[in-house]
Amino acid sequence: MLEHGVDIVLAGSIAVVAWRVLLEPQLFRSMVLFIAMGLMLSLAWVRLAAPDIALAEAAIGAGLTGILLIRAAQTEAAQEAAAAAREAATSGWRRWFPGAGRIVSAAAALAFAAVLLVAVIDLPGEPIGLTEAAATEMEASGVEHPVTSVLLNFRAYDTWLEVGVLLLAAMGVLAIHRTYNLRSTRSEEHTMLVLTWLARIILPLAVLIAGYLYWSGTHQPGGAFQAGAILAAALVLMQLAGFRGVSGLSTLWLGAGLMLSFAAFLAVGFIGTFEGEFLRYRHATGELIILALELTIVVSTAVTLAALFAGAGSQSGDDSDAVRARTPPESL
Amino acid sequence: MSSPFEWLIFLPFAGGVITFLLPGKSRPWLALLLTVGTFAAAWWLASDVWREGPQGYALGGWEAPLGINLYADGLSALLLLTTSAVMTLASFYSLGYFSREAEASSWTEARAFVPLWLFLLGSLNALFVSRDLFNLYVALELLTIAGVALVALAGGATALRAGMRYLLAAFLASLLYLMGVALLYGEFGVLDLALIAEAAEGGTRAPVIALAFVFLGLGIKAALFPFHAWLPHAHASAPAPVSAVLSALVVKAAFYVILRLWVDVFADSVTAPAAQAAGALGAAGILWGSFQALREQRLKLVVAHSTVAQVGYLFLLFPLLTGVGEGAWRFDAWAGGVYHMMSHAFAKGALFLAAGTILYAYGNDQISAMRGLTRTLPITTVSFGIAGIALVGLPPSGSFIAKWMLLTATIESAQWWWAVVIGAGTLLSGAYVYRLVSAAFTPDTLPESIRPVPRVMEYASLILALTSLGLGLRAAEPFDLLEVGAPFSMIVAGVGT
Amino acid sequence: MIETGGWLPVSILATSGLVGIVIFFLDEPRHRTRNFLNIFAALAKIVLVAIAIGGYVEGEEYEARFAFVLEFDLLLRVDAVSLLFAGLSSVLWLLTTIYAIGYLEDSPHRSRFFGFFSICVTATMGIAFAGNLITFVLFYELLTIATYPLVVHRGSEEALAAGRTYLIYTLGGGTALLVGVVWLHTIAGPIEFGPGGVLEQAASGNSWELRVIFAVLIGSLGVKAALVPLHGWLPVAMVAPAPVSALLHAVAVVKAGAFGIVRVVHYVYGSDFADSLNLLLPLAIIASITIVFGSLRALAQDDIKRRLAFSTVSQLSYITLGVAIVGPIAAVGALVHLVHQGVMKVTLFFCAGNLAETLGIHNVSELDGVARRMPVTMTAFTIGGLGMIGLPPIAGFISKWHLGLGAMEADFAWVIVILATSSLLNAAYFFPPIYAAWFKTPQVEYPPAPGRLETSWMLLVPAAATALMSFLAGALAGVPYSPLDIAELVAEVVYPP
Amino acid sequence: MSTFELYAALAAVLFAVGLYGFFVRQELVRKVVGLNIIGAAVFLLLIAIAYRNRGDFADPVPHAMVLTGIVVAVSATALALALARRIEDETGTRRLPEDEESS
Repeated sequence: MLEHGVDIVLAGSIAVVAWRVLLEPQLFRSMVLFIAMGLMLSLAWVRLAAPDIALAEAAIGAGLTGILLIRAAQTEAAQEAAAAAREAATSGWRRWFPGAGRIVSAAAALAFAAVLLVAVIDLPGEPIGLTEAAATEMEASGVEHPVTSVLLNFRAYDTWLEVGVLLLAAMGVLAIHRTYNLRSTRSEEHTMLVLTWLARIILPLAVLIAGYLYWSGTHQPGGAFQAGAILAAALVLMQLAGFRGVSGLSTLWLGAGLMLSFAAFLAVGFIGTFEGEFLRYRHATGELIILALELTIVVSTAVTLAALFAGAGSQSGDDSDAVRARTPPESL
Repeated sequence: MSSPFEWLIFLPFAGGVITFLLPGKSRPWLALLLTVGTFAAAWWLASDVWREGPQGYALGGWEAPLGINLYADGLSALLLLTTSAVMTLASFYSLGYFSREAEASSWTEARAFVPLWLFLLGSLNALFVSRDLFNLYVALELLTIAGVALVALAGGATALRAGMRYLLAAFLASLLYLMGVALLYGEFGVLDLALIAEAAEGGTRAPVIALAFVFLGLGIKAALFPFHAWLPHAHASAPAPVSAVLSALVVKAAFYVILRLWVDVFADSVTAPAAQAAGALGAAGILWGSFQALREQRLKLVVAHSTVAQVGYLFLLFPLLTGVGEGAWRFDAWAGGVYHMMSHAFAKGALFLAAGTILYAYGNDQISAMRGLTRTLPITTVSFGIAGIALVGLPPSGSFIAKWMLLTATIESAQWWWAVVIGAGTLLSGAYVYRLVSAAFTPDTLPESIRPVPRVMEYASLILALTSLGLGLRAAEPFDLLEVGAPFSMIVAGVGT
Repeated sequence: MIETGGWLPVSILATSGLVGIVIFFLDEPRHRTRNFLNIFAALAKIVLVAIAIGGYVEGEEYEARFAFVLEFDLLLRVDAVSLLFAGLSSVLWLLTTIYAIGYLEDSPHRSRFFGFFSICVTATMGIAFAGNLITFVLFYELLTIATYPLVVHRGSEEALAAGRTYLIYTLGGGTALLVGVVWLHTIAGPIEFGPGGVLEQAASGNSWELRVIFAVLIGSLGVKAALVPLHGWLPVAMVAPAPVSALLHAVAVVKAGAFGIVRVVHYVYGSDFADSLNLLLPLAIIASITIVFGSLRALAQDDIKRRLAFSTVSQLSYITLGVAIVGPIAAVGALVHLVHQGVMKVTLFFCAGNLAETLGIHNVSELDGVARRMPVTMTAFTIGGLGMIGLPPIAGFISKWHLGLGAMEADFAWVIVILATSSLLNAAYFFPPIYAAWFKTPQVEYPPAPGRLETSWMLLVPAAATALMSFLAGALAGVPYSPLDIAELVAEVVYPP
Repeated sequence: MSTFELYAALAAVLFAVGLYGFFVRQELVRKVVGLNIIGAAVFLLLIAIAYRNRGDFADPVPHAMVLTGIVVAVSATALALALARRIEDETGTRRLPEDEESS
């Protein structure tokens, strides 16, 4: 029963923190709370026998997303007041019914929650899923960790497309900034000595941890995305400490880093078609191929996430004004 | 690589990788080549479907439920053909549209455009052949991110804001969809559509609620009224070929998933009131979109609002499919709805490309600035006119046949109110198309300077428009193809269990 | 597919259709090529129609059938009534083309004009040879679309307004027609035209539904046939150039409506069956009201073309009236008037155009003494006008005579009153201009003729030719292959003795 | 109440919180945070379902789905923030004007 109590406390705190994230008037603090929520969720994942997710959440969900948000929040503070003033003077029906928007939104959100609760209660309580199927086939997948076998063999196609999403986001960020590399992104001016020092220590450590996570992914919790995220965090830290990081990469190298994993899946898929189906790799070569693919995922994820971080916080590219002048004028 | 499925996925994605990494002016030509190749692959798949019935493919050799399976019936084949045809012509168009920008070391739209473009094609292909709930989610997500990036490519505050709205709406929609998928997995324990179709019988509340989440998410992505607010500016402020493809294909992709789930998988779970509700939202979309199109002053916004209206027609399909009380589903409604999707894809593609040409030449796209168009850009005017005909649903366009089928279904299932909606929609679309055409016929206070338009742009939109017309002249084969795999059972011999 | 004999209707359509498309892409200054193509195609069409008439009388069958969609075919078939209409249109197309070449000399956009003109004629031929309802609808709508650019050809505010009115009416009518046709199909399946009607066997059970459908069909066809109160677009559309008026009033548009009514009553419902549903008397009454109303309005117009336009409203309903009266003689009257009205009205519009183009005369009040300056034109005008009144031996007399006889035969004595009233009114609005032109003294000095002829030969010859035809069609009505002869052939088929 | 039900219920609550935040907050960054909370809710439900299905190990398929979902979410978040950043560069604010919505 005590075990259950832990869960109740954890769930309650997560709900409360989530609510605080919303309520917190100051954006920066709200983001810190968001990270805290992510870490608590990691605990929940552990409680729910999902250590892989816990690692991923800590590294990506709470870690990198949090850093992204905090960085976005830094520049917000000054504008907050002005924007709030504008919001107060909203136009249209909102002026006549100042609280209406909130009430309607709250009602909608509660309705959704109620409906979801009904659905959840209605769900069968007994196991219905693919646990058995995965257990039976795992041997043929080439790895001994079920999540990895799903991610990189049974449903490798999804993972490939997921890598594609990450890649597209990076391409999108580059397109938004009208640049092909991140060299023009703003370098950090207020670097603290302690940060530089920290970066020097953390980078090798991160490489070590990432390497361990990567290697262990075939037979125990851990894996390529988590490893990549750890590396990315280190790269971001370097960036914050004033090192060039991914911003130092040339167009070609950055592109190669972003594309590596996606292209590797493509190549493996292509080779697979000679044996049978796209992305077919079974038994004998399975583990080797999975390890190779995971290595590319580590590299690409690290580069991409770091690039996304640099892009999301950066000023636009140098030549953006010149480009804008050449685009057709708009009439709005 | 002995299966068309492989080529459909491989070609565009490989092209995306190559064009992103390699420098050089050949990039747009490579994109064109690959879209043509994709069309060939789609043709291959369609002919397989035509001859042998629905096709299946187990990725990595893993059968469902553990693996991800692909599936193509007549519906998928037709949409794949439409997709690659529209994208091929839009690629032609983009050769001219982006040609002015010197390919130097500085950033150019053209260079960023091509890889994103091919990724978009790949994700559309992936989506239309998917038979897996979660794989559909990933494909939809690829599609969204590529779409947003392409919208933002245009630069400028309007496009960026439009891209932002698009992203926020689509992000929320994806999460709603995923929530539905989670509930469905909780209920059925599988992700493969065919297996879910076997298991689904209606009954408990959880699948119904799950479906509500799924359809809500997809409805947002398909710009179903009242979730359409993100669409007009996103589609109007993107670069022309992007606008064309977003309106012609990307919105349809979300609708396709709804259709697939509604008809193929959960036919027993969806109820008549739900169908009527979907139809009502569609009808509201038709009216609202048309009225907005009548009010807008900018050409591309008119065309974009018209997409909201035309999407509405698609949702009329659901009440018509089964009729009020009867259980048997109606092929005419089904075929009419799908044919409308196709015809509209070509027509709307043509319209957006033509609008892009006008914007390119005149420097703005105010309707009032379109005067004298018949003289300055005669071919574009013709494409405009033909695409307009298809949009209104006049013969001999494909939309006419679609409307014919939908009307037949309306009357035979005794749901006259939908006939009223279709009629009103026709007249309203006639009205906003008229606005544009009459502006083009107004003579000749020409602007001082008109930027010369590459011929390839004009002809690309013309061919698209003519295709929408050609669909109206011969519908027998597409309809035969549509019958393959319908009425619906997604279970293919040899694939799935 | 196409039988050996099926090529004939297809090539009759193709002569104008292909030429139309080619003309679109001709550069504006290539007048000779364009004129040659136009006239060559028109001559070819006349020859082909003549072959068809000859063959049909000999008992040949010409039928082209294409699979269209599902159980529907596109069907082109030669029968007696289609030959009547096609013969009229092809001959008038030639003359109108010659006239238009003269009339539009030195005006811009001639490629566009003649392109759409040819498409219009193609659509008209399609309407004539349509062998089933869906084919009919297809070409009927195509006609609407192709006429619009001609109506707004001048691009003036007035022309655009007229175009808008035209579209509102015809698109509304087209939508209603579509609904009616689809509805009918849901009851009776695909409907091929058959003399004497096909519905009695196919769908006699649902008499109320059939009545409503009849009302919808006649109401929508009545837009183009200018039945009161749906005639509003016709007088407005007279702002178009004279050749377009000729096209609207004589060659194509209004005829398409009237022809459609003939098809629906005689070839779909069958007049006996329609009568048994009590549908014909209301139709006769509406036609009668239109006849009188049109004439009354015509009286009040000073603008010549407006007067002619209201005259068309009135005269067209003779056709409808003849259709609504059961019996072979009235049918002959209706069908022969389809031709006669066309020939006479086109004469009048040619003359009005000549007056406007040569002397700038637009109003009846300016006609004083104009016959001295333009004797040939006014002779033609006089023949046309007298024919409209119904004076023997001009064509109009033949029509009215048969209508009167038919009414007597069917015990519709009140129709005689209508005919008499109408003839008086016709006289009242045609005599004053004729009188003024011949017998009054000119108010102003007319500019002298440019050459030996009173105006360009291209304007004069068509007017003279059609006037002559109006005369001959009446005087030689008994000759084989005359319009009367063919109309009697039709009546024999429709009312088998 | 089983552990599965507890966390599934928490998912419902988080979903509502995130949705409310998405609706009422006008700053783009906060809207994105709202979406991320909704995402967490979805992931929670999936993991809870995986937990319900556990045999020798928890159901790996939802785990893989959540991993994918997390990566997708961070991608979309980064793209949104980059867009927000550029919108700020162009217009000086990180909010979207309301009047465009209706048109």
